[in-house]
Order: sequence, then C-alpha cells, then structure tokens
Amino acid sequence: MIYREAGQFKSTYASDQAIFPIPQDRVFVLLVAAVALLVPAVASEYWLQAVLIPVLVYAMAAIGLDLLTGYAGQLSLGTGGFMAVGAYSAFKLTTAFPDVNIIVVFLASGLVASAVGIVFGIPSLRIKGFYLAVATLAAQFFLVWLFNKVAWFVNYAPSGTITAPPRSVLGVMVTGPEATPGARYLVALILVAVFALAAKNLVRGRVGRTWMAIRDRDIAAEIIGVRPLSAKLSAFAVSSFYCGVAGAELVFLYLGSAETLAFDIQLSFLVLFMVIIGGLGSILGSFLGAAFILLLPIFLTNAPHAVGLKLPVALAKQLELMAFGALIVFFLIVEPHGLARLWQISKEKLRLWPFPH
Amino acid sequence: MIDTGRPAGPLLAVEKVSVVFGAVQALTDVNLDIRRGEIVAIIGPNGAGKTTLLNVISGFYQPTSGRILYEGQDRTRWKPYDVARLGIARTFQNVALFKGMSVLDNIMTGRLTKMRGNLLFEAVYWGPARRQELEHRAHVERIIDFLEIEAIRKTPAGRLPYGLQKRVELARALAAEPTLLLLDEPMAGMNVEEKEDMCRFVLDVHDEFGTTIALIEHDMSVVMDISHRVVALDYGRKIADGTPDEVRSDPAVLEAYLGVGEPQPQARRADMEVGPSGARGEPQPQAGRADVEVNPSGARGEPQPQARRADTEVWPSGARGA
Amino acid sequence: MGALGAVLAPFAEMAASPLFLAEVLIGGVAAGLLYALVALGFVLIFKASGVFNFAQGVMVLFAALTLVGLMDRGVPALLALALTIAVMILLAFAIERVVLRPLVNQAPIILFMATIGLTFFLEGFGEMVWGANVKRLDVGIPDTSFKVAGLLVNRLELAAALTAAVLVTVLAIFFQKTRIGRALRAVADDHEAALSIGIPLKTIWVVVWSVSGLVALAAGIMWGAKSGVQFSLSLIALKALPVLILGGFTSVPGAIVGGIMIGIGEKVAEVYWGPLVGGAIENWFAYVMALGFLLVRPQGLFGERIIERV
Amino acid sequence: MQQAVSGAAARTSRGPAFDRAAETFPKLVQANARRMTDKVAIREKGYGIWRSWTWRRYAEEARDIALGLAALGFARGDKTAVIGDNRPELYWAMLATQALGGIPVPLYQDSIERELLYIVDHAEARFAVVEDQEQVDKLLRVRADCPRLEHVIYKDPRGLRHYADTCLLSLEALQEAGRKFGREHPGFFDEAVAQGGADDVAIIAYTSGTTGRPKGTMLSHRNLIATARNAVDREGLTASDEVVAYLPMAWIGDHMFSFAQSIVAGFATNCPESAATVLHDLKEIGPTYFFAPPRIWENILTQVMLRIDDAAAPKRRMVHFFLDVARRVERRRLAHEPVPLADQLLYQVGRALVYGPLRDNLGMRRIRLAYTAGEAIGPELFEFYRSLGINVKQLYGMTESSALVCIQADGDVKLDTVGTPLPDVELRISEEGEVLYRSPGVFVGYYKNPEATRETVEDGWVHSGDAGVIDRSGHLRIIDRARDVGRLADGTLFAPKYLENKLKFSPYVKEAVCVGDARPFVAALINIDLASVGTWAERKNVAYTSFADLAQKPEVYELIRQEVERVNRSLTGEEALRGAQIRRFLLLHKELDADDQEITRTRKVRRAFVAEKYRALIDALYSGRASVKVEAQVTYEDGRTATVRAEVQIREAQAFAAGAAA
Repeated sequence: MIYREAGQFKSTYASDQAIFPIPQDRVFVLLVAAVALLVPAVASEYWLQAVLIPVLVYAMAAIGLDLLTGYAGQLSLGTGGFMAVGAYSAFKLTTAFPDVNIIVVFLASGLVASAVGIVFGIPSLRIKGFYLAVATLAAQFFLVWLFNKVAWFVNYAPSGTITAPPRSVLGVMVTGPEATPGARYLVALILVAVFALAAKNLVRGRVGRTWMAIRDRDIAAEIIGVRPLSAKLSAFAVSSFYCGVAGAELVFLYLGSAETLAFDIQLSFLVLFMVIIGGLGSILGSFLGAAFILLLPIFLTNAPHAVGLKLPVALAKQLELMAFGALIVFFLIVEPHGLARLWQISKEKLRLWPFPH
Repeated sequence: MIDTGRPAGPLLAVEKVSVVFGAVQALTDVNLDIRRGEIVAIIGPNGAGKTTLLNVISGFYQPTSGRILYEGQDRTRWKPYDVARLGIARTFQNVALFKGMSVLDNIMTGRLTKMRGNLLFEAVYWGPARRQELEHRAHVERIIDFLEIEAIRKTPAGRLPYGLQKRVELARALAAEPTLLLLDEPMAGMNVEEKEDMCRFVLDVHDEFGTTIALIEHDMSVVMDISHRVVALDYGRKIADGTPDEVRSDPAVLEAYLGVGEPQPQARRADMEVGPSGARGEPQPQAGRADVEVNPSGARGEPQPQARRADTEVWPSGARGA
Repeated sequence: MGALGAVLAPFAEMAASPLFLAEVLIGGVAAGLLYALVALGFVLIFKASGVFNFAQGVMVLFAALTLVGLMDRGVPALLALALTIAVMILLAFAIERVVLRPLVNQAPIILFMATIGLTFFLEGFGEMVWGANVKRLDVGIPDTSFKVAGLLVNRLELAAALTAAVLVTVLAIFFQKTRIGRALRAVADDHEAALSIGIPLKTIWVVVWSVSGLVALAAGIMWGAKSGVQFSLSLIALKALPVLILGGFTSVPGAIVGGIMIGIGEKVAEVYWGPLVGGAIENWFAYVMALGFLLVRPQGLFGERIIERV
Repeated sequence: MQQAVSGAAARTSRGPAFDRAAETFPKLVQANARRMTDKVAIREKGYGIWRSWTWRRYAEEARDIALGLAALGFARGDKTAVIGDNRPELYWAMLATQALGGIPVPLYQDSIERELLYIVDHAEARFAVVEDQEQVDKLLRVRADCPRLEHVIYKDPRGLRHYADTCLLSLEALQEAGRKFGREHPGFFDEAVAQGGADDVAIIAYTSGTTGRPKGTMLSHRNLIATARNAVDREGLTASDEVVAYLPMAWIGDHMFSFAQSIVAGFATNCPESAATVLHDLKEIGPTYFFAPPRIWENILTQVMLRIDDAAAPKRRMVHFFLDVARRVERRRLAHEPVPLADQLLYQVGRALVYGPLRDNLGMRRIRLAYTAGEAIGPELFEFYRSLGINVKQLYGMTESSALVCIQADGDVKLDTVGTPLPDVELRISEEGEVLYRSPGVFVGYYKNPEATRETVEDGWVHSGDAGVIDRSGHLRIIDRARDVGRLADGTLFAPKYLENKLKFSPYVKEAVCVGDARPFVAALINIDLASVGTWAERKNVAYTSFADLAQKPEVYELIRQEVERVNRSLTGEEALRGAQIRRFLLLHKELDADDQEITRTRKVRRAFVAEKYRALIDALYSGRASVKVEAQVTYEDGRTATVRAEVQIREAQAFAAGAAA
C-alpha cells in the first residue's frame, strides 16, 4: 500500500542485488537508524539498561547462532559456551593489555571464540541434526566447567567472577561502573549494526550460498563442489565469532560482572529461542526474536500489576514460567517460521495491496 | 562431433568398476568409455545400477574395485567436490535443488567452483568479492536466458512446478561450465511438451558449449533421438554398448526389458518402448525373479537407506527470505 | 613426564585395588541403567514421532513431584502410584492434543523448540502445584550398603538397577511382541507404512508419550529416592543425551548399552581422573566420551553402515 | 447529427525546421542523435537488467546494420522482412532498411509457415532480419517457394551454430561487415540517407484481414511522420515519456507508438525480456504512455477481479466498495455533472487505499496517456480504468490511416465515442452510414493490388468499412463493421459487435458471437473463459473434466444466463437498440482458436467463418430445440486430431422492457 514500485527498474546487477533494492525500504531503514541513534537522548535509564542494551547484545548472539543454524543448518546448543569464551577472553585480554582499545579487545575475543568454535565444530563433519546438537552440548558444558574450575581465567579472583574494568572509547567511558547506559547502548548499537550488515553481506554472497547449499541438500552441495569441511567449519568460525563478541558485550556492556552461571545451558536455549521465534535464516529475525524473548518476561512480570493483581512472589514466578512456555508453544503453532516471516508476509501484503497474493 | 584439439582417448574411462553394498552387488566389472563431445545414453531396467554408475563417476560412491580415469588420470578415490572441480557436473533423478534459495541463487551456487573465497572481503561486500558476485551474476544470466527461465529467476526454487525445477537443476549444472555433464533421468515425470523442451535444451547445450553428455533415460524415443551411443546395464553389468540402432535390436537388451524367453516378473517396469508396440510381448503371469518381487520399491542393487542415524533433518525446508 | 604420569597413575591405582574398581564399576552400571531409562524415554518418542523431546527431563521431575506430593498429602503409596500413572497418561493426551497435533508436519527443530516450551510450562506448573522445596521420597528401601563377596553394594542402587532392568525387558517385549509395539517400530521407519497397519498416528503418539511418561515416573522414583525430589531432577535429561549419541536416537538396545557404557565411563573418570582437574567433570565427560567414540565408530553402537542415496 | 467534421490544421511551430518534402525516419534519427545525443532512445530487459541505448547509439547500431546490408548488395527498393518479438535490433533493422531506400515488412512472429510464405513471397523480400532459431527454421522451410529471399539475418545465434545454409548470417557478423564496409566506403551511408524522400514508402504493413488474403498497406514516410507529429502535438507527448513495446511489431499500432512517435518525439521505447514477463516488466518500467487493445484491458481486469476475489472478505468488500465509489464518481465526471462532496471525500480515501496501490501494482501509476482501440471497448471496462485515475482514451484508426484518425482529447472523453479527428484529418459519413476520412496519413496504396486500392480510396477519401455517426460535439461514434450491422426481421437495428462487447465485459465470457440479421430475434454463441469459469466452478464445487464438459454444466448455463440478462437489461436504456435483446444463447463446446481460423491472430472474431462453421448451432438456436448435437474436430498439441461429439444445450434469456434497468 505504501510501496510505489512502478517505474523502479534496475539497470545494473549491483543495484539489483542491493540489500534493500526498493527505495522505500532504504528510507525506512535510514529512519530506523536515526531513531536508534537518538534513543539515548530520550530513553530512561531503566529502558536502556533493562531492555535496549540486552536486546542489542542478544541480537548479536542470535545473528551468530542464526548464521550457523538458520543458514548453514548446523543445530547448535553450545551458544552459551562460545559466548563464555568471548567474555573470558575479553576479560583476560583487557586486563593483560589495558591500553588496547576495548573494541579491539572485543574483536580479538571474537577471534578466540572463533578458534574454539572451529574445534567444537569438527564433529559436524561426521554427524548431523540432533546428534550434532547434542554434541555441541559438550562445548557448552566443557567450556563452562573450564572457566569455573581454572582460576587463571578470572585472574584468581576469590569470588570467581569477572568484572568489566573501566575502559573508554574516544574519551568516553563505555565499560565499567562509570559508563553511562547511553554510552554502552551506543557501542552495542554500532557494533551490532556493523556486524548485522556484515552478516547480511556474507549470507547474500558466495559463502552464504555455500552454507545454504549444505543446509538444504548437503549431498547435492558436495557434488556441486562445496567442501563440507570448509563450509561447515567456516560457519562455526563466523558464528562463534559473533557469539564471542556478544559474550564479551554481555559482561562489559550489559551485566558489568558475571560468573560462569551467566553462560549456562539456559543461555544457549534463550538464544536458540530468539533465532527460532525470530525466524531461522533471517538477520532481521534475530533482532525481532531477541526483542520478543526479552520483552516477553518483562511483560509477563508486569502484566499482573497492570491489572491490579497482587500475587505472591513465588507464584508469580511460576505463573510467569508457565506463561512463557505456553506462549512459546502457541507462537510456534501460529507462526513456525517466526517473526521474520510475519514481517515478510506483511511486507509482501503491502507491496501487493490490494491483492492478497 | 566437437574437435577440441585435446589429446585422443576417452574423456572418462570407467575400468572394471564394481560396487558392493554389504551383500548387494550393485555394479559388476563395468567398463565404460565416454568420448569427448558425444552424448551417451545409459539405459536399463529399474535397479540396473544406472544411478550407481553416475554416483561412482561423480565420486559419491567409491568403487569396491576398478579404476576411473579422467583425461587419462586416475581419479578413482576422489571426493565429489574435487570431481566437481575437474569439470564434471550433474543433475539428480529426484530433483535436488536448494529449496530455500531463489532460482538465481541456486544457479549461482553452481558457479562455486569458479569462485574464490575471502570472508573478510565478502563481509564488507567490497573489492574482489563484490566484483566476482557481479561477474558471476552476468554469467548466470546467460544461462537463465539460454534455458528460458527469465520469468522465475527470483522465485524460491521450492515453489516451482516439477518440470521447471528440472530445468533449474540443469541450469545449476551448466553454471559450472562442465566438460562432462551427467543427467540422471532429465525427463522423468515430464509431460510431452516439457520433454520436447528438455530434449532441445540438451541438444542445444551440446551444440553450443560442446559439452560431453551422459544421461540416464527411460523414454526410448528420446534416447534414440538425441544420443550418439547407448549403453545398457542390467543387474549391474553392462550388457550392450553401441549405436542406438544396434542396442535397440540387441537380444540381451530385449531380454532385459521384456524377459523374452524367460518368465517376466510383473513387478518389473517395462517402461522402455522398443520398436513397434506389438513387440512388447504378452503379459507373463508367472512369478519371475524372486529378488524383484520381494522388493516392491523396485530398487535392486541399491539398498534403501537404512534408518540413518546421522541424518535427522532439523530445519524447515520452506523458503526463507532474509 | 610428570603430566603424563599423573594421567596414567589411576591405572596403577585400579590395578592396585581391584575390589574398589569393581565397586566403582557396579556404581557405574547402576547409574548407567538410570541413564538408559531416561534415554529410553527419548528413544521411544523420537522413534515414533521424530520429536526430540527435551521435556523428558522435566517429565521425570513432574512425575516424581506428583507422586511425592500425593503421598505427602496422605494418599497411600499404591494409590498415589496409580494416580500418578493416570496423571502421566493424561499429560500424554494433553500434549498430543495441544502441542503435537497443531505442529504436525512442522520441521523437527520447531517441535524440539516446542518441547523446550513445554519444559518451561511443566516446571512452572509442577512447582506451582507441589511446591518448590526438596522432598524426600521413601520407597521403603534403605539407602544403605551390604557386602557381597567383599564388595560394598548399595541396596537402593541395586533395587534401582533391577527395576531398570525389568522395565527395559518389558519394553523390549512390548516392541517385539505386541501389535502396537510393532506399529511403533514401523512408524519410525516409514509413517505411511505405519498408517497402513491401521493404527492412527494420533493413537501412536498418545501411547508413546504415555509410555515415556511411565518410564519417566520410574526414573523419577529411583532418582528421587536416592537424592530427593527437586528441581535438579530435570537436569538428568542432559545426562541421558550423550547416551543418545552413542546408542542412536532410534535404537532401544543402543539406549541400554549406551547408558551402561556412559554410566561406567563417567564413574571411572570421575573417581580416578576427576581429582586431577578439580572434579565435577561428570557434566561434560559423557559428551566427550560419546564424541570420542563416534570418531572411532561413526555409525555409533548399533547403527548400520550408512549408504546415502542421491 | 453531423455528416462531416475536420481536425484543426496542424501547427507547424514545433521542432527545428526541416525540409518536409525530404523528411524520412533515418533523417529524423540522425537529427535526434545530434539534438538528444545522450537521451535514452530504447531499452531492453536482457539478462535480468535493463540495458539502454541513447539516440546516438540507436543511430549507430542502425547505421552498422544498414552498411552490412549494403555490403550484401542491398539495393534501393529492396524489402526486408522483419520477424520477431519487440527487440531493439529489429527496430534498427527497419530503420536501416529505410536508410538504404528499402522497405521493411514486419511480420507477426507467431505466423505459421503458410502465412509467412504468402507475405514473404508477395512482398518479394530479398532480406529477412529475424530474432531467433524459431523464425529461421520457418523461413528455411518456406524458402524454396520464395525464390527472391536471399539473406536471412538472425539476432540470436542460439542453436544455429551448425546450420550450414549459406543464406544465414548473424546480426553481429552483419554489423561487423557493415563497419568494415563503412570504413571502405566513407560517406556512403550519409549519402544513402540523403537520397531518401518523404514520399518513399516507409513500410509495407500486411493487414491480417478478417476476410481473404492479407493486403500489403504501403505507408510513406510522410504518412507516418505527419500522423505521428500531429498526434504528438495534440496529445502533448514529450521526449521524457516512456512506452512499453509489447504488441506485435507487424501491427501498425506498435509501429506508430514504438517507432514513429518515439522517433518524432524522442521518447524511450522499452522492450520486455520475454513474452512471459511482459506484465512484470511493465511494472518495472511504469510507462507514462501506454496502449492496449480492449482484449488486454479486459484480461488485466479479469486478473484483477480474480485476485481480489481471493482476498479475505472484509478486504474484498472494502475494495469493491471503493471501486463502486470510483465508478460512481467517474460516471458523473464523464457526464460533466458535479460530484457530491461525500463521494469526493470517499474517492480521496479510495485513492490512498485502493486506486493508487492498484495502479502501482499494474504498472500503471505513471501513465499520463493510455489508449484503447482496435475494437470497441465495453463501457464498464472503460469506466473501470478511468475511475482508477488512469487517463484511458479511445482512439480510432486503421493501418490505411497510419494507425490514427480520431482520438478523444484530454478532458473530452465519452464512453461511446472514439473522439474527434486529429489535426489535418477530415471525416464524413457516407449515405450508407460508412465512415470516410481523408488525411496526410492516408496510405499510398496496397502493394501489388491496385484494384483493392481503388475499391478503398475514392478521391482521396478512404472507405473505412465501419458504420458510424458523428455526434453533436463532433465525436465519431462507431457502431459496428459496416457490413455486419443488420436489421432483425421486424426491422429493428441490430449491431452484433455492440452486444458482443457488452457480453465480453463479464469475466466469464471470453468470446461471443451474436446473430440476428433478418432473423426474428437475436441469439448468441458464447465462449466461456476457462480460467475464470473454472475457478468459479472450483469454488462452487462443480467438478468438470474438460472445457467441453464445463461449458455444458447446468450451473454454468445459469451463471451465463445472468450475464446475458444483465446485458439485456442494460440495453433498455438505448432507444435504437432496445429491440435487439438476446433471446436465446448457447455455450460453445470448444474455444474459438486462431489455429482453426475462427479468430484472427489479433483475436478478432471472423464472423462469417464462424457463422458458416457453426451453421448447425445457429439453426438450432432458431429452431426452438433445447439442445443440439455437434461433432468437432479437435487438434491436440502434438498435431493429432480427434473427433469429439457433444450435445450443446440451448437456453432462453429474459428480455426487458424500457425502464426495467436496475
């Protein structure tokens, strides 16, 4: 309905293959970007800290998992482990080299996670599907156990926690207790925007097609010339990089400090939920999924208050858990292809309006 | 025939290849030369080992014994992805498109062996990575034009009707600019018009690119029309090899298809029409070869996949735009 | 040399004290049988419906909670057991109706996620109805040991092992001999073939989920008797997962043998090598063990050679 | 009623001064290449993207082709057959031929060999420039019977690699030879172009002809340029307009819009990627200038309605509501009546919700100017598009008049007229009621057929063969083909095409043939639309096996009966035609098909042929019988034929008295 596409013709392959080939979409994206940049000026500290920052951080992790599971078809339950690698690497690196820019530290932590991801991706050459999913649990449990057991990772802190030291970018404090939520938000925003773009570039190009080929028809892919080794391991590497950066961000930009419990299996499931609810194989879906999964509990917690219901804390907690589970099932039934599909359908509807298809 | 000025000798030589799956002898001492520039048809009843032969050639199965030479080089143990880089492309009996991708992306995937990877450049979509995307798109568009699938280039492959899927699969194989093209029943399940189109495309490919083609086909009229040479398999053995006319009248072939001189199992599909329809023989009610009867799916020699433990598909097959 | 020595030292230890080793092994087998029981629950459901039921663990917890809850409220043990069985069957019906049927023909990963959703729901529901605190489950068998031929054997573990063994046998017979059992096997290989037997898929699903519920109940009783009925029970599902890699998602014997192997391996590693790395390795050791095994034998325990078709 | 009317004298102020007597298309293109060097002249979608050629490139490409033809020995007066889909290269080939003083003869690309043979032979074409293997194959098969055909030049080499025939040459090779020839003969081309004069024949357009053999209409450069220029001036076309070339190149309309007017005004012509992608490409280009015969407008409307009917009920109702509003508003506008404020407001809402998006989806958002012609358009159909805000206008013309005679001026649009004469056009109605015209666009004559020329042109006045009237405001109104207009036995005026067009506005009616001349009442043979009736049947759970089966379902008869009665009811408001309502009808058991010569390739019903072929059915319609048995020869796609026997039902339809209109 909003779209006006008559007369939009492409005369180069570059414009035909653009991420947003329709001008209206480009305008929309620019508007969203502008709004996102202006948010810290208006949003309350609570919103930044409790909603926006985690959404951005988790979106980063979700993109990582989506590249692996949604695009390359390798189901992983080890996200929490890979995120832990990123977080602990960042902690070790920045405490060892305090002068190195924290952004560089984040990226380096991503690379460490990437290497670990390759190692734990090796079983994918032998096994597929749920077998692989279970195998990735090995990464989850082993890595968390490792960080828990080896005191070196926490610089022998007796509490066993890692704490984000104060670091600044361009003179603005972005981590540590003095960093404002606004500053942390902007760092997370820029990081996730840049990496979402990179992810989009990857999936629309050669490597993305390699991954999807393996996902859709691994045998045909191999006969076409896809090397399963490089296709799968590159997916694990790239995915783990994103998860690693997300893990570092989780501690440095969101939580401030964390122990291994923050990276347990629940985190893996949470991110997987985001990817599924958001829509497998969609970068946009990762954002939508992260927002949905994070906002749902907030909504459930506040819903009884909103209608004036006073519940005992324990009961509220249990009801929340039940509602969360039930809503997940409900959502999967209603739209198994996720929010991205809903978005896509609405967009198609708008483009084709008033035709239904 | 196309004279490529290459050394003499067959493009591909299959020498005494046997394939054994457990207790099943799928191929037995099969010899096959595929000469440069020819169109070879491989025929045979269901389960004769035709697809197994293609699978061996494309490196998907390893022969139990025997050798495979490509341009005179032994490549018996090569992996499929390395075979692809040699210039051998193929299509599949049951279309094996990437259903989650658009037609364009499917065909682009076919050009993987011609592309170079650099994750960093690809992530920023810049420099050589961007250039290569655009160049290969231009090439792919030529194939789209060649196979007349302009109208569906952005359609998700999974949403296409079967006949078009087969055409897209051919396009994907062509994208690799193969020297040798293997087609596994390219016309199966098509209506008359689609078959005619496909025949024309196969011949055009041969004419236009000088591609050597080996195809499995059941429709004898097609085989007679387009192939220079016909190879017949039965029970994993080669039973005939010659011009279409020679093979058509070969007694062993007639017997394999029609069971002439021997009771014919009904389970066996006599879907090859040989000569005038009167030559088809009377229906034979007696029970025939037991091994065919007990296996209703008709696949003899190639065992059905076992309940495969490592093959649990987990992701939706639907199209996912991003 | 020192590190290698440390790694090899436990072998000397084993040789030095065979009796202790035997005790460890028996403990391993006992734990392994319990793993096998949980793994069986997975296998049943996966075999019949292709669903990777992550809620198996929470079903163990839920079954045990229900039983204990009923007994705490003064319901006689046998009646409580019968009621719990009824609850588990009811649960199977509810799951089929509310979760599985609307999701039929969806991708396995979607069903998998739905069972995780189910996990959240049952956890909340169980705690809401029966409370969140640890409960003792008294099955009348003391958690004490006796000596047989110099070996220290725990009565409770022995009982659990026996029960598990009996259950496994019963299930094996159920699969081999009964019509529905055969249908279940058929459905795993080919849905249409199963339909031609004349048993509706719906019924098959209810049956397997009920049976899995009962298996979960058995596991819950034994585990609960040993360490109390509490939230952590739901985590034993995670312990059963490596068993599945080892034994296969669809193999009943695989689940049993795999379970025992994992049980023994884990116990031995924990006892002999655990102290070297600071302990608590049982969380991940089973996985690493299963993966290592796969590298040697890619087709798993009872898998046949995989021939893929194009 | 008036008997004669003339268009204004053409203004001559526009454009640079040319020597009108020496004006030819090649010279105009040279001028364009100088004046609008980098303005896009033509686009083609190929390999997934739109490629464009500026006027300079346009001129150069045509020049290379011309020089290549010259290298092959092209002589002044030689003819070039041009066959293929709308492709820039084929337009250039026409221009190139003209540049050398030759005459292009465009042919329908779907012509069968017999048709091709007749025209190529009759036109004495020495050269043929064709698109691809398909056309080459056809030409090679008829070549033995066309001794004059010497060279066949093809654009697309695909599949032709191994053709050994020496007459074959690729266009690329031709252009290469042309460039070489040009280097060797500098000045040759300019000289050849300079020799051309305005009165040289610019094209021989063969009319498909509803009767008899095709006739080759010779049009001079002056004919086409004068007509194009007059229309461009009056309609305000500029170089920034965009047109989509999708109708057959052999049809004079496409030649006028995509070639003549494009060159005269300088606007860009856009060639779709393939026949299958026309609608999609139309949307991408979003033309500002568009032409479609009623059939295509009708097909698009049918598609629109079917797609909207698939929408959920609330949306469907909403769309229909606003379409009704639009129709109401448009009717008032056409009648120059004030529109009530409420409707004006609703129309604005509808524009945002329905009309705008709909136009955009159809690729018609940017249309400033759209025409319909070829045959009369159903008033409902016409209203529909106009009500969406698309400036559709009717025009009248024919090959003999260089495509154009009358056009409805902007703001002066009526449902039932074809507008006022273009500048320099004189129009009058003969005693017999036939439309006659005289204009600078009037053709030179029929090629090698002076007799037919004499029959058609009298003192410069062309007999159009159409029956019409000129109304008080000077608009021409066409009633029917002059020879088809008849009277019922009781003397009531009967205009079959008028009725048929009303019937065909129904999405369920694909074709209709009405009979009634010298009969007691009007009867109709109706050809249902398989797609829409099929969809309707599926919705109603009516099972059917074939077209013939579907057509004979009682439910379908009932459906069509309502449509027939709708037409009857609408006739009650027309004083002259009220008496000619349809009393009996039947549904044909097979589709009217160009291969069976029942309709022309431009999809006009061959009335006489149909009347003869279905004589038994027509007799039955007047015999009072309730059904009639037929045998039909059916040709399958693979060429096999079979005889199908069917029993065709006949139904009555109710007629209405004056004032019964709903």
